[in-house]
Amino acid sequence: MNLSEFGRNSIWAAIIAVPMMISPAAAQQFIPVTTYDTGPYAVNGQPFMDGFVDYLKMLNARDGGINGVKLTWEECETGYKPDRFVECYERLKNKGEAGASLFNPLGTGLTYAVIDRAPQDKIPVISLGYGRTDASDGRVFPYIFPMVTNYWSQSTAKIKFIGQKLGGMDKLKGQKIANVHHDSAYGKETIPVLAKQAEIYGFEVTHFPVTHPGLDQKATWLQIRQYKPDWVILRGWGVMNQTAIKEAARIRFPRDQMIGVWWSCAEQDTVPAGAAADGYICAGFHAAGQDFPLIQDILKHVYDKGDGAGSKKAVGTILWNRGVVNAFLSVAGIKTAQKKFGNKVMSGEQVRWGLENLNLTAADIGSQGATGLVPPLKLSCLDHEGGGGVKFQQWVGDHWEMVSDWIETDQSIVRPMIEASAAKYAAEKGLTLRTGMSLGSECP
Amino acid sequence: MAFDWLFFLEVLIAGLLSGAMYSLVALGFVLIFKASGVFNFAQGAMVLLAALTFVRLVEMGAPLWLAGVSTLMVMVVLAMLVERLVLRQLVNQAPIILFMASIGLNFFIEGTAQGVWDSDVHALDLGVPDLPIDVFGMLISQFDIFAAAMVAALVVVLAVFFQKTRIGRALRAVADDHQAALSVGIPLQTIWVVVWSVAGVVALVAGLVWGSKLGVQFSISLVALKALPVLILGGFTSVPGAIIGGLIIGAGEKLAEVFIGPFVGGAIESWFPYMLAMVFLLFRPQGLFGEKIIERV
Amino acid sequence: MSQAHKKIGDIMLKVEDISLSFGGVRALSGVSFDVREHEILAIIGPNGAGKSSMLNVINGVYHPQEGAITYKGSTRKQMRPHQAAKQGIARTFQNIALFKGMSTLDNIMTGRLLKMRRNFLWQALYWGPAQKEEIENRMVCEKIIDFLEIQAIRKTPVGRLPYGLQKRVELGRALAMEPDLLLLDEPMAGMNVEEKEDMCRFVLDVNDEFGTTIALIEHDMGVVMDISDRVMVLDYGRKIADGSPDEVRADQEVIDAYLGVSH
Amino acid sequence: MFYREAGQFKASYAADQSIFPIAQDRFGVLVILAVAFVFVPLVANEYWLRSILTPFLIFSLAALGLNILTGYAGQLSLGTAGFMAVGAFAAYNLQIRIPEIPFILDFVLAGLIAAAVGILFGLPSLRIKGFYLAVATLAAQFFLEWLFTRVGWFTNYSSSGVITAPPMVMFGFEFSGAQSRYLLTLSIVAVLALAAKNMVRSEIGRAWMAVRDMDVAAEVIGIRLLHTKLLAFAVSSFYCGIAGALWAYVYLGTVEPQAFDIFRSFEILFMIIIGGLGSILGSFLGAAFIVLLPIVLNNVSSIFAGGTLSAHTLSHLELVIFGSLIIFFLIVEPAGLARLWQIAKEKFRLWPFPY
Repeated sequence: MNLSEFGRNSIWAAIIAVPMMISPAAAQQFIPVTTYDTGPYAVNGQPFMDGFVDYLKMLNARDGGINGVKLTWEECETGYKPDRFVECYERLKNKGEAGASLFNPLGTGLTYAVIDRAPQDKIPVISLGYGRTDASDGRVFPYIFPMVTNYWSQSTAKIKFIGQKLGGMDKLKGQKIANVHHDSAYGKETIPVLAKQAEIYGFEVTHFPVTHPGLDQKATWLQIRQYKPDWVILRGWGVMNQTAIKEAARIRFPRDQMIGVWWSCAEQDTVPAGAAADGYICAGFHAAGQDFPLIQDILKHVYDKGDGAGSKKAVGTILWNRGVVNAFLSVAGIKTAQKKFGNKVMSGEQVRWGLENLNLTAADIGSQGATGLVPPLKLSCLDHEGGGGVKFQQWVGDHWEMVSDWIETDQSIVRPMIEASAAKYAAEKGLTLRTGMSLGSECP
Repeated sequence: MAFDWLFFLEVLIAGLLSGAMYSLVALGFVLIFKASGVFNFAQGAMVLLAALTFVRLVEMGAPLWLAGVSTLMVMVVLAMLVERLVLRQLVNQAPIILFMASIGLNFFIEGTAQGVWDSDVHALDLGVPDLPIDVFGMLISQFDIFAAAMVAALVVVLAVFFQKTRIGRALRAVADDHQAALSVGIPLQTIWVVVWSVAGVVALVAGLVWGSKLGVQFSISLVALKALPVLILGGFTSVPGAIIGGLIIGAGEKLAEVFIGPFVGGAIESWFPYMLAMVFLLFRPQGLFGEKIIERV
Repeated sequence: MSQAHKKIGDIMLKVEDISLSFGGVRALSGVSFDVREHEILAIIGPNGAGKSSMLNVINGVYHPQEGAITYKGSTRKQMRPHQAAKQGIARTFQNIALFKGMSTLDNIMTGRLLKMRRNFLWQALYWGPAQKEEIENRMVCEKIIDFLEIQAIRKTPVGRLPYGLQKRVELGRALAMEPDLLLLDEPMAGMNVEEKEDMCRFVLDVNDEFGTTIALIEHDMGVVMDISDRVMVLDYGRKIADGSPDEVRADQEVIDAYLGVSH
Repeated sequence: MFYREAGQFKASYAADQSIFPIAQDRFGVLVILAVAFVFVPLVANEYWLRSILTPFLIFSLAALGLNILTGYAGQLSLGTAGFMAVGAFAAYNLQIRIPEIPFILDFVLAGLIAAAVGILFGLPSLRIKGFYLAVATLAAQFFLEWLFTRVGWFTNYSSSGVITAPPMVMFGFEFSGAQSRYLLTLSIVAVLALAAKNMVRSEIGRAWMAVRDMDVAAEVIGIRLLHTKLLAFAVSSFYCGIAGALWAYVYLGTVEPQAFDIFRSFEILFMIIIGGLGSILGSFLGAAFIVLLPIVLNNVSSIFAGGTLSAHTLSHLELVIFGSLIIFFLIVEPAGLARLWQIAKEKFRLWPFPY
């Protein structure tokens, strides 16, 4: 810190004394936790954040952090609003010894809001199963990581799953699919890939937008009743999901032909729908339940000591588990970085290197007691997604049952679309691509 | 293809039933606006508070009637607090100031309700299955019919209350003229407490109906938005206006979405009610049932 | 007391056969009269006779169903308020219609609105011609403020002023328009004797110094008989008399109307 | 004893009509401007510039726009965010379709387009009044949000409907740092605030207030009601449009139509009520209250209560405190924060000898 820097900080500390004064003690890896406890999506935000924090707590309690570096974090309320998230981002990005390790916005609109900022600040942003799909192209978006599987990949897995149920991809021809989606950046994200797949497989797709928050969807479902689709894809968020499931029951649309995406696939969506949710199928990129050594460790080291972030009831539910998976992958990125840069506190730039070179094998996952919970992943500078698969699960009265194995995504469809879309973005923004990379090579 | 009249009828019925549920929320606004001149932004939060209190008590093992009575007591206490801490302090202020105060109240209730209980989603089962019945090939939801019946019952109870009880008559007098109400011999403060309590009852009914439809969670406070075009169309001061307005808006938006929506990309339900209300207002600027404004100079 | 030194001119405003009704209720039926340049015309009549409605018709607030209005040589079926204002008709209201949120000075300045030519872009700059124009008009308003003796309340929000002063400010606003025809709706209602005397003086001075034609509604017969050149009487929306104060005073129908003889 | 106007005599109407007739006020405003333009960029860190001051200024601008329409001209509007969206999407489309236009001119054009849309939705104001007029602006709000979501052309067929602002370059200089963006926003807001102040103290401002206070009387003194109301809609939407463009370009960099939803409109309405209807200063104070207070509460609570209460409880407690403060300030001074400031000044004028 040079003199003028010191001057600046001390003046501001004197004037406002609020955000500048407290900084975590040394040798701690700082992980910002942005979340939403208020507003219409708090229902989903809370268990996710609890799972995330519980995993970090467990690592500190069980292992004393990662490779001797303690983990520290601070929560910041975004209310699922991009502008509040930006404020949180700016507030937390310089905290800790080496600044924020990475951000997990937990919202597609929120992720979009920091796409410009992250490369400037050199802080990676993980958007786990959400966010901007074409950010999987690491040449254009060096700091954004839509990890495990992005929306487009998910969509290819979903169509494959429908094909499986029909008994072959050729049977898709002539099928009618209704895509009921949240009318937002998140909801609209899959429209192009569905169009592409419809072209390839010869099915028909019609889109039914539902305006936020989606409290009353009668008109939409009456149209669906008239349209008589063979399948309904539900792409909702929050209260829209259970309303849709109930409306489906009202028009007697079979719930087992209704395939939800993984943000329409939590207990929060099925329990309030009651009996209407029986048989409802939806996607996931990780498993539900507590039967994993990793989660047992969290129960043992965190909840049994009365230190759980939320209620014990949530442990093992979909969204809580997703929080754990998110934290697991974040930490995996930091660990990978430590292998190259040494066992100390990593900066955002180093974490990015770690994420780009993340190679999570089945053996690695097994050694951490997460087999079946987290899919194997391998990222590269070119591919920020990692090639995770998708599993489908069905709601049977009071719990989920797996109804498929990991289904591979179809990158032959997705990847060219991603590159085209990323190139268009780069042109609009006047960006130059990172060059000299090919899949699997050492990152620059 | 010939126009499918049966389907049209099905959409119309569905719309009217939705409209009845919008009316339910609008009713709470109208009561409070009539009696205390407040455009109550916090009505949605009151719905949330009532439903959340009820469902949590039930989850704790209270029988339905006990949960209902306890929730009513909470709403009465809220009404007393509002009168004491807000209305009494802001007496004779401009409507927009009272509106703003109700916004403060909104945040206060939202925070308190979710802080005391939680912000998770809770299933609420009133024992009425949400399954369709088949009428000439049209599917009509049992639950919606039940909800519409609740609205009708509530309106009857309110009508009796306003016509037959002394306090009810005083309430009507207040709506016309504050001074005249005083001559009935009931202090204005009491009237405010009563009317906010009655609005609390309406909020509870709305909370139960919407809560069992959507699950009790923060989002049910957003049903207040659905009441907005209803209020504008029906007039802020008219109970019949809230009912008829709700039915028109409900039917109008569903018919528009189903029969016009597909030609322009869908999701026109969001703005169509306002356009509809605006067209009505261009012909009747005081709302359907509002009193005609005569400008005297 | 007629003012011998004053020269009453030609007909300035001619109202012919005006009928006005609100949803079946007849407010005016077949009223015709005229106003001559420089005169003071008083309109009297019992409550509900249609006096205010008549003024509202003249400056376009109400639109009559029948009849014609000829003002400064051009004949119309009805006036529009801003047209009337543009052609020099100003007025005050029975229930004071000041702009409550603004100061006395600003209220009077609004009367200068039609005299200001700069568009809002100049005003946004508040520089050059726009500023010059503001100051010129301010000077006119200051003269009116001096004339009405309300210097001390120049910057007071009018909502806080007592009734009598508000009436005076309202007159000031009308005067700021430099009208040719000034319509005053009960300018002295609710005033004490002293205030009434002041107001009479202002009305006469305006008429005298600027030659402004004035049509006024007043209930105080003493005042009416004192200051007006001519009196018109309305009853139940009909004109029942029109003439010099002395003639009207002697008119049997007028006496009946005021004494409430049944028709 | 320092804030006295005694002895300051105005020798001309020009001096009396100047924007700040009291010398101390003139001095105070100059100091504030100097601090805002020179001192703040020098000492503020990036967090303050980028995520506190810049959005605060943008919100102030939008509040200023709404205050012209609602506070001065008396026309209630719940469509502010819709008009902001028009500005944001217009600026974006102008820039990607006609890249030759310098971006600052894009902002002005975007404001003009928003003004045109404002005029369109202002038309019903001739017939519909008071709370009921909200219907026209609500229709605008929901319709515009829908339009930008549904019609791909507006987002250059972006699959998600999110637009991303191209870089802002002028004379070879790119506005990318926190300081340059803050200064850009500050300059625009300062110029437009001055223009707003000038308008409201001129003939047009008096015409607006006349329409607000009593439209019949306004008509009688020659104000054309529709023309005046529509001008208020236009000017207001112009301000909101520029605020929207700044929001998209300078603050977030990317924006989706849902960023301009009905709750944003409400938020801006809250600002002008709590700040003071019909007050330029109030627009700034209100924006500070509504935007900054939740952030301050969030900051404070995470420091002082972080260990004792769960994060979930804290978030709700913040809402409770925020709501209570709104009610508290309304009870203390219903006419808004600007009025509170005025009262404080009057007290200060007499200080230290109040009698």
